[in-house]
Amino acid sequence: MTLEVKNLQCIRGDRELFTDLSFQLEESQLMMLEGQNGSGKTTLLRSLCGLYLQDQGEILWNGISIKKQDEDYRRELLYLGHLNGIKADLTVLENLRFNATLAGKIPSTDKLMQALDTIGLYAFEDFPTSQLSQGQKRRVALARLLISKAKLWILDEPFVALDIAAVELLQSIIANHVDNGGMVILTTHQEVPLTSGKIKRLSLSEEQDNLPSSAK
Amino acid sequence: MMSAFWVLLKRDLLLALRRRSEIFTVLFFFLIVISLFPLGVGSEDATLKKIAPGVVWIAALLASTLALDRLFANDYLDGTLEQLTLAPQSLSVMVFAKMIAHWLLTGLPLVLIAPLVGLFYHLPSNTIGVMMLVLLLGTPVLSMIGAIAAALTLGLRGGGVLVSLLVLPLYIPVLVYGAGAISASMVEGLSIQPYLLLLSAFMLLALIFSPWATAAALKISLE
Amino acid sequence: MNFYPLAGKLIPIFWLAAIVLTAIGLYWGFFKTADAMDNGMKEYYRIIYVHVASAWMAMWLYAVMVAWAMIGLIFNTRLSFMMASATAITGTIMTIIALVTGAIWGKTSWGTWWDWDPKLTTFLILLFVYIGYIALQSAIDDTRRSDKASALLALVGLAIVPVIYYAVNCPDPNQCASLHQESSLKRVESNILIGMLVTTLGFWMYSFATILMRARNIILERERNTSWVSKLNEVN
Amino acid sequence: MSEFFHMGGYGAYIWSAMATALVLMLLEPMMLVVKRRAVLKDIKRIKRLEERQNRKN
Repeated sequence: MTLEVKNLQCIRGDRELFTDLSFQLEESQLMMLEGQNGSGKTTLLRSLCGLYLQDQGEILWNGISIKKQDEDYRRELLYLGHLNGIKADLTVLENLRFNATLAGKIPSTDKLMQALDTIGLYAFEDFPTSQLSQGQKRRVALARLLISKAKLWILDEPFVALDIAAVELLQSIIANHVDNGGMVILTTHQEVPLTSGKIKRLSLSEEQDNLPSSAK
Repeated sequence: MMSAFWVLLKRDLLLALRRRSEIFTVLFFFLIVISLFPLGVGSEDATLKKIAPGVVWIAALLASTLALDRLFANDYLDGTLEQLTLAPQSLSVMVFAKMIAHWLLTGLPLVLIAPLVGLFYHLPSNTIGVMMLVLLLGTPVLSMIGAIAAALTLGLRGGGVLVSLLVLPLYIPVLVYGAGAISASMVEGLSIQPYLLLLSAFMLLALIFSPWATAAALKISLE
Repeated sequence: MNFYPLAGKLIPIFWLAAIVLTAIGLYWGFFKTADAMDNGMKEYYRIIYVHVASAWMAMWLYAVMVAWAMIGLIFNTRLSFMMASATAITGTIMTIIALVTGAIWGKTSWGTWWDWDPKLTTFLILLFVYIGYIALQSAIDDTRRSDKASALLALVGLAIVPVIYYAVNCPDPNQCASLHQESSLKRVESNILIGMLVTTLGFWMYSFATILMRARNIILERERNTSWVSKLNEVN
Repeated sequence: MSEFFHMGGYGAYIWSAMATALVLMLLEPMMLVVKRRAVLKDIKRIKRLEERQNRKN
């Protein structure tokens, strides 16, 4: 399985975020996306998910444009953005079960409880999410990674709001996914040590030409 | 695909159950508007009978517009909407589930409270029946047209007022025939069947086009 | 951007055509239709030239706007969205003219400024729809989103406005089957019709001119940071 | 001539209808010209800024 990006260009307002961007990602590869604030990291991730329509270029999954694959592509995809995507009025378990069902799997309660245990929310399953701390809420969102069958993980700043233990846990979850032939794209300043597989780096540093003339 | 539909419908109903007050605000808004008119227009029997059809529908339009705010706004703010659009399911189907949940929570209560309105406005019992029937046919159309506007104005400053501006003119056909049917039911010898047929036709059209248009609007708004 | 200089060349031509055609149409209408009064028309029929021309334009421009919006949504071309939003404001102004002249017509012929007759009511609602479009567009800061969102709204409006027209025309479906409104055009004398058609043509030209002017403004505003704009003669 | 403007007693109506149309249809292009001038002015400002930046480099 491959994700291939060809000559991608995204324009936000009258600003060209990036242009002529090409790369390829294979199984067991992890890509770190670097760049300052406003360099278009989030926009790139969102266009890889199909949430943002690029101005030019193509995004191919197994050689076919993701626009044509639609639901088939989204089945292979897991996206974790800045927002946790959990409902404050639901309990931890309800949130996790809902998210898993949406992804197309109806998981057993055992499996969900096990995931919560791994992510460090043991015995929290009946807590309303609104009563959790920021870090715990993030863990609820991250628990999706453990029950997901998706091949391609797209993670936008996944380490934000996590304590040291959780950072290490997430690092091992990501490394494990890459071990098992998964693909990961993430933006972070945190290094992810891998036991196998390959790390790629893509830098979206702005060149002078890309700056809008008013900002020069 | 159906499992996503049911699970989302169940989730939205469960969420509303945990915040019951929100269901009642819409219902009480409807009742307050209804009871303001006799105070402003006068409470003679003939006047009440004359204005009742229009008043019921205008109150229903306003209440349904008021409720639109919540249809997608919460999901948008906590990121679950983003996850919905990324789920490997048809977004139109999921949007449809949300519309049904929304109608069950904000439209159906209006239908059920209609007999009380009939008492307030001295309406004969067969008219009350007609009123419930046309509300049952018309309020889903309101929810479905409104959903498009709610999706288009997602996350905008002053979204609530803007939604009313966009959506109220589009509600006119439902208002005309919904109120017309109630009026006709109070006149001897007039058939209400054509009204019901037209309202059913609107519902059918809304069923076909609205989930699709709302899904498209959501994708635009989330870009 | 070949469109910008081309539009610049076309604008004066459209202005000239607009002035000439409108002048001819109104001249014809005012001076060559005296026989209309022999057939029972009163003097106030002369309002009809501007009224009908603006009313036709109000409807046609909505169709033009929807067409641009649709092209934009299908092919994702930015120029079509700009044309759609440029059309909206001219359409709104035409709707306002149609409403005001309609009200004046109403005062002369029915003795009241406003009558809830189907045509006037439809135009009032058309005005609301135009205003909704413009309001939505100006409420969204991101141009991409505002382009697409307002285009979708225009499409939804296209689907619902005919239904509204039907509802306003026939609020009582029990009687509609028998009520056949004959087209008002058929009753109009050919002489007056010529005046109306020529004036409408003049209004078309006016609309082209203002739409192109507005489209040029929108282009300049959105592309002000690009190099082709800074090379334009206008800024040197 | 005054007969023409009088129009059988309907002159006021007819001319006010014409005037409404005329005023609106003059106002619209005038606003467009004003807007165009403002945009052009802003473009010139951006350009000036750019040229100064280039001279510095």
